[in-house]
Amino acid sequence: MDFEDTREEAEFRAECRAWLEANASERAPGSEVGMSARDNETVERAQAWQAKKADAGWACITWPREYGGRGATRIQGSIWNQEEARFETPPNLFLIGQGMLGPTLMAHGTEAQQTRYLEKMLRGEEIWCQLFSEPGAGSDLAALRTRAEQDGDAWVINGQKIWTTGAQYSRWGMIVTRTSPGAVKHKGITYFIVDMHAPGVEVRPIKQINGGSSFNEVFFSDVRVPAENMIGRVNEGWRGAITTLMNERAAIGGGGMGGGVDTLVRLAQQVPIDGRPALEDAGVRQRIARLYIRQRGVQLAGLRSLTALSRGETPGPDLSIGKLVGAPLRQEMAAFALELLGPMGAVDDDAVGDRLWQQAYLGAPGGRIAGGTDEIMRNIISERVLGLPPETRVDKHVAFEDVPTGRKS
Amino acid sequence: MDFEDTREEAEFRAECRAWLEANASERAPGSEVGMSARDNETVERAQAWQAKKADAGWACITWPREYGGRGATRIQGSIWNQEEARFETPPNLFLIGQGMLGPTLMAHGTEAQQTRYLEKMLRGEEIWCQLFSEPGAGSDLAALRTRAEQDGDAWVINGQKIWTTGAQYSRWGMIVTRTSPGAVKHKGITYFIVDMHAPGVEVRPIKQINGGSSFNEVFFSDVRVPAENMIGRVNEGWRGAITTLMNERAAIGGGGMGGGVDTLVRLAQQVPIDGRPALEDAGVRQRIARLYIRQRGVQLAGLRSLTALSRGETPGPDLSIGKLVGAPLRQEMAAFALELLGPMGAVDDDAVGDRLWQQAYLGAPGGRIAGGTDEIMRNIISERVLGLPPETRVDKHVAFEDVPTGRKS
Amino acid sequence: MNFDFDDDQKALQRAVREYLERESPLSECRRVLEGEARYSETVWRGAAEMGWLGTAIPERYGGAGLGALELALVAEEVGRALAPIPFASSIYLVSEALLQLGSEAQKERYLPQLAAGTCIGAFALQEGPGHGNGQALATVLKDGAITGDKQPVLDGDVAGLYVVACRVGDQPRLALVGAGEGVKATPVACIDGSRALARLQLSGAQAELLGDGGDAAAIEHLLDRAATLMAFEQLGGADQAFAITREYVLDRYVFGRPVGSFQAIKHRLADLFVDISLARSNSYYAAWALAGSADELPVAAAAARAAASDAFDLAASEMVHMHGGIGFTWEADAQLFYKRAKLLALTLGSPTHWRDRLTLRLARESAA
Amino acid sequence: MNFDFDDDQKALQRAVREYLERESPLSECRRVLEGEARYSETVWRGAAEMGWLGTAIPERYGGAGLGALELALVAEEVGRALAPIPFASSIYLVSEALLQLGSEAQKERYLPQLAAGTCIGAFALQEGPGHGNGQALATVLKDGAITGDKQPVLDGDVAGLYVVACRVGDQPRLALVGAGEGVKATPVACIDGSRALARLQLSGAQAELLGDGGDAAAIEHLLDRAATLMAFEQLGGADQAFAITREYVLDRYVFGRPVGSFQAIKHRLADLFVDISLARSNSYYAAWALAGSADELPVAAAAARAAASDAFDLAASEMVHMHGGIGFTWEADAQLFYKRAKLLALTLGSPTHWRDRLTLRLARESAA
Repeated sequence: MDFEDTREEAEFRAECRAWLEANASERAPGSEVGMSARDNETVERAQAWQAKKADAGWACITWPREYGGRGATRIQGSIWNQEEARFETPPNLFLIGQGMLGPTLMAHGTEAQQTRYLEKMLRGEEIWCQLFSEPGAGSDLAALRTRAEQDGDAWVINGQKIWTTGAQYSRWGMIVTRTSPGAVKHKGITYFIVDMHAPGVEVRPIKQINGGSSFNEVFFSDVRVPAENMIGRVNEGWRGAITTLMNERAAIGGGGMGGGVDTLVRLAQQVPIDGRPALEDAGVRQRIARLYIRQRGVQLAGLRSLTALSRGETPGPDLSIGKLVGAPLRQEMAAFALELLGPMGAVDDDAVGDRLWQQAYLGAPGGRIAGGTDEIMRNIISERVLGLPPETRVDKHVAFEDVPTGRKS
Repeated sequence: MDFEDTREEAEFRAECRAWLEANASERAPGSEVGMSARDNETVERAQAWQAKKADAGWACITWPREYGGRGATRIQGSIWNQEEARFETPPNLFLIGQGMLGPTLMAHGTEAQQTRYLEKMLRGEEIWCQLFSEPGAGSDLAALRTRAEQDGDAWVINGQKIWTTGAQYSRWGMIVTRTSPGAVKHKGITYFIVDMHAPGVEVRPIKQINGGSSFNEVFFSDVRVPAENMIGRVNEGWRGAITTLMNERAAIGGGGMGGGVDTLVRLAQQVPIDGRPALEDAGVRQRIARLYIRQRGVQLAGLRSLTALSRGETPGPDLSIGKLVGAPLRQEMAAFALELLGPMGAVDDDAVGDRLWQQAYLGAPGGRIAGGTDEIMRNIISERVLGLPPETRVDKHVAFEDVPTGRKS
Repeated sequence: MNFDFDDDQKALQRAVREYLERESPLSECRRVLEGEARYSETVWRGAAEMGWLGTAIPERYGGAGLGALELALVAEEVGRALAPIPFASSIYLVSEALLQLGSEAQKERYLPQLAAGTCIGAFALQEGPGHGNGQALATVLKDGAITGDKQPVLDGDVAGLYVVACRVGDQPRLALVGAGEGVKATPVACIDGSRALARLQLSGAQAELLGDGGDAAAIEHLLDRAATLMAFEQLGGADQAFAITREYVLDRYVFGRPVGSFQAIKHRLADLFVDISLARSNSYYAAWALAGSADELPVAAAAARAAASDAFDLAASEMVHMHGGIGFTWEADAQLFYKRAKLLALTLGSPTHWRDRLTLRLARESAA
Repeated sequence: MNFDFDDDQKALQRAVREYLERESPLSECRRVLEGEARYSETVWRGAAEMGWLGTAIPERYGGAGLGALELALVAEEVGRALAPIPFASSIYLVSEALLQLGSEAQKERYLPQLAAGTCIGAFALQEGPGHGNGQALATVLKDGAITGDKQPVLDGDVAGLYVVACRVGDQPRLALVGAGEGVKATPVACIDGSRALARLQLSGAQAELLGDGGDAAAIEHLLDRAATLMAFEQLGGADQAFAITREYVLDRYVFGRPVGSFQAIKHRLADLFVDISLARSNSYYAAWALAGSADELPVAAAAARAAASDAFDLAASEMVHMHGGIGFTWEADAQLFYKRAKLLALTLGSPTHWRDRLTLRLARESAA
């Protein structure tokens, strides 16, 4: 057991850092890498940085060499990410494509698709989005209702997707659609690549609790997709979708809004309770310790997965654990910070403070939903990891169109 | 809204107290009324006290006058209980009979049964036990397998009951049996009065975690019960059983092992943390406050039910709430007390201390199971109070003998 | 023993509820949240006209002359509706402060305006981050002039009358300050944009003591009173968040079943229902103590306020979560509860603060 | 970066596990619980013979000369088996104390006996209720004689060698005391009857300082080391309680379905599994720190110990509960875990105590 770099790892880290030092400047403490862009200028900066990395061989380093990567190990990938995070870089708008959709294309795409799309994806020339969730199909993705109907050599898509990150600046999307409503739920789904600039695609931002808009609704009205854009076969799209979701869980994690426990410790040293620093209150210390144990446990669990991955073992349940622990943890940390601030915790004003914890508190509920709700994560852990029986399913052996949907579905 | 006695209530209270003062001595602080007896002498003392109360008209005061009670209101019943608890009295061994089985006989028994049994039950001359749970039928009571088969004018019982309080000194028991295994689960059950002194009845005490034995297993081998002892009709015993269970929830509650939050406050004033009284630790104060809010909330919810009952309203969900909150609360309070004691919390020795919290900790898990598990209480609240859909039932429409039972049922 | 409100009290509550359902639907709360007003003047005016701003103000000062129990029920309805009005500030805090501590002249001058809603009161206690400590207040009253920087002050920029916690010498006191020279109230953005939050800067403003100014114990008693009423406001909010969530999980289907048929959801809703019930029992008791049993109030108010803060906070956060994706959108109403719950929990001291006081008071009783 | 034990370490762990499965089934724990012995001499002797009492004791003192990582894995297996032996006392505490602080002569004299299991060590820190404070110890060492009343002392009545926390003047020190005149160890009944608890009364008994006696910091360091190893023992217990419970809820049917098919049970087991995993990650890190990165140990040990205490406590209490009625009987094995979990959590300081230290240490690092 050793938490330090091996000699090879240290050398690789030095190599990464040397290139970064030559091409970027160090990040100011406390600032974070964004995941979305509000304007075209930011998109362009992000694309320029991605192209620069690609030219030097530092883009998608864990991708196989045949697709333009350097076939780096997971641990090397992680070292690169750690190092890059130490430098000031534009938002990473490519994660969904490079982390989830690219690997899906490698596994299920045709050679023509791989040739056409992967290099531009790697270089950041084309940004991708994932068109999965619908208003009535979130946790229960297979309940999706967006229709694709064949019309000559093309397919025509009608319906609505939601929670689509980056749709407004994406060139391409990967969309799951229903092509056979008379089949059982999981059997009538087909997976396509869709041109986000095609006629009939309309993107509308969704405003969230915290006032921001990281997500979109995307409406499809008679959008034509050529048959060559199908990923895998008709009505067999669920397999490809699962590949994407597996890669999603690997891509999520880390990051997140708000500070860490170290920031809370500093806050508790500054803010008074009854005239003394809050940290002198034993109850405050209990709460900080509980938060630390979970934060640190998740970080360490991530390192354990990495060790397993680096040996070619299947990753353990650590990714689901990280999501299940991390999302409520961020909400709890933010709530605790607001409480430490006292009535001033209610002030969410640029003119008064950095709004760090206020924005974290308002943004936190999204983290407990997006990418799999807390409940879905517990189902996954209890069923796939612990081997407990699955939920009784009433929707498994009936035609999709006969599944009960209630009033609001 | 008034938490004080009305004039009538105050007068009634004075009347209770006058009789008690003339007939018993005040209870030492901290001691509690027992609910079970270890020896015959205790049983006899308990019976003598019950007879004395009956002679003076203070036994089962909320029972209707026709059965020997005084037709007192629920609030008067509660006032009597509060007052009696202030005096030193033998353990109450009659609660199951008088609180649960008596009311069942009043509702479902024949006149002959009522005449034969109720007066002796009220006077404590005959003690009763409830024979419901079985090794494979606890939360799922209707899964019971103890058989009753007709043989001429009698029924013959074979099987095993468990968790039977007071079986060793009970004269009579009320037992639910399966009389039609080919019927669906709830439809083949018959309810009987059984003579605990009959040949073939064998009582074995169950030793619990804390070393005590408040419960028994009871084995029935060809025990003959005359047909006149049937309560209600053949295969329709589930209705009567439900009446008993409804009364169980009303009879349980209050009491319990270990001290209250006031005892914890005193402990925290005495026991040191880093050389200062534990109560000066803000974390300790947080935990005491959380416990207090729940303890007090349950007490007050009990008073709210009483108000509703006293107006003839159906009692609210407060009884289920009391059980769901109270049982884990006692476990948590005991665990917290042990922690305050520090390593000395692990000492469970008469020679060293009163073992109050140690015994409470070891006894607490039983409270979260007996009379309905935490989970059953949450089901009841979510389904019957909140109107959420019931669990999907796989055992509802098949013959009892075809219900899956797994390896260990 | 009678643990319930009487019929007149319930009729009053019904009337308030019906008024607010009609005049203060959630869209009214949203209107303020969207920045179209600092509070709902229509609802405020209506409340004044119906006479429930002055519920607990004696008739001789223009009020309805009812008691604390009636006011608690009105507070519950204000909470249920998430009414975007300065009710807590003007009524539980400033009117109550005048009633408890004000001189006869002060009562005669201000209470009728407060009951009529023509003057809004705000309570200025806090001075920046952390939890207050009366002894160390930086705001000073001397020779009729008050100077200090109070923030945040709920409803501070819509108020015309302030009760300000300050020091005279080294003693904590309460002062009355009206709008005027040396009084500057600046709006600050609030985590719950449907309520007005402000910074109040006092620079030599004209001020007088509230009555004899009170002392630390009197201020604590005032906060206990306000905490009890605030607990009812929170209880109303919790109840409503729960009711909407229950409806939603019954209507919304997932995997071919109502969301509310999943045991994980059922059990959490059961636990939430229990928490709200326990908060309700504790709050009723505190209301009874507020109405007449002063000895019981310190413990009861702390228990009620801590329990109700947690219950509303949990109800609102479960509401957002159980609404799924839609729950964290601006468009859904869940956000209104999530934000209000947090604002109310942070105002007048966090649940942690009140739990601390609760145990200290239990220990004091146990020693007595 | 390599976050795992190596193959030799895993082989050692497997050997220990196989031995304990064979020689220390739960019936052995129950035998001690039923009062037939104070500890299992067979298991103890076997452990000594296999050499793992001396896992971390250098070869020159009769040990195996392995390190802290290996010892941690042995501890995990002792915990998994609920082995009724004085392993923690004799090894994590007394042997470690000798290794860290003992003089060469003391090491040479005692370590071989401890490694061979012919002498059992016990650590006497506590003096009655509450949480210890080194400064205020009442046990005094003066002129080679020690006097004091230590309780509870785990394994105190089966030990032949004590490391005793005491004062010399007003400084906290550690002393070595052997059985002999003025040393009286009385068994006291323990909440976990499968382990020996005692009161140790010292009245002018012969004693010597352990090395130079250490100081408060040295004692704290020793407790950090023992806490890390204890965390592994708890982790083993938690794992086993979880595994048995999982089997049970799969096998036991209710309402025609396995208990483990109900979502309420599934989700709680998922949460428990997560808690155990987080405790495991924190404990592995602490073991690594114990094996060589002393700077990391204070924070890592506190986090590991608090997390592992809570995980075992919760696993054991869920085990009892999820076994239903049978779970709270004497006959069922769940009680063995419920009792052991509580004993271990209370020994060496509660999780609350360790959480407190954890934050204080984080703050110290943050200031540094």
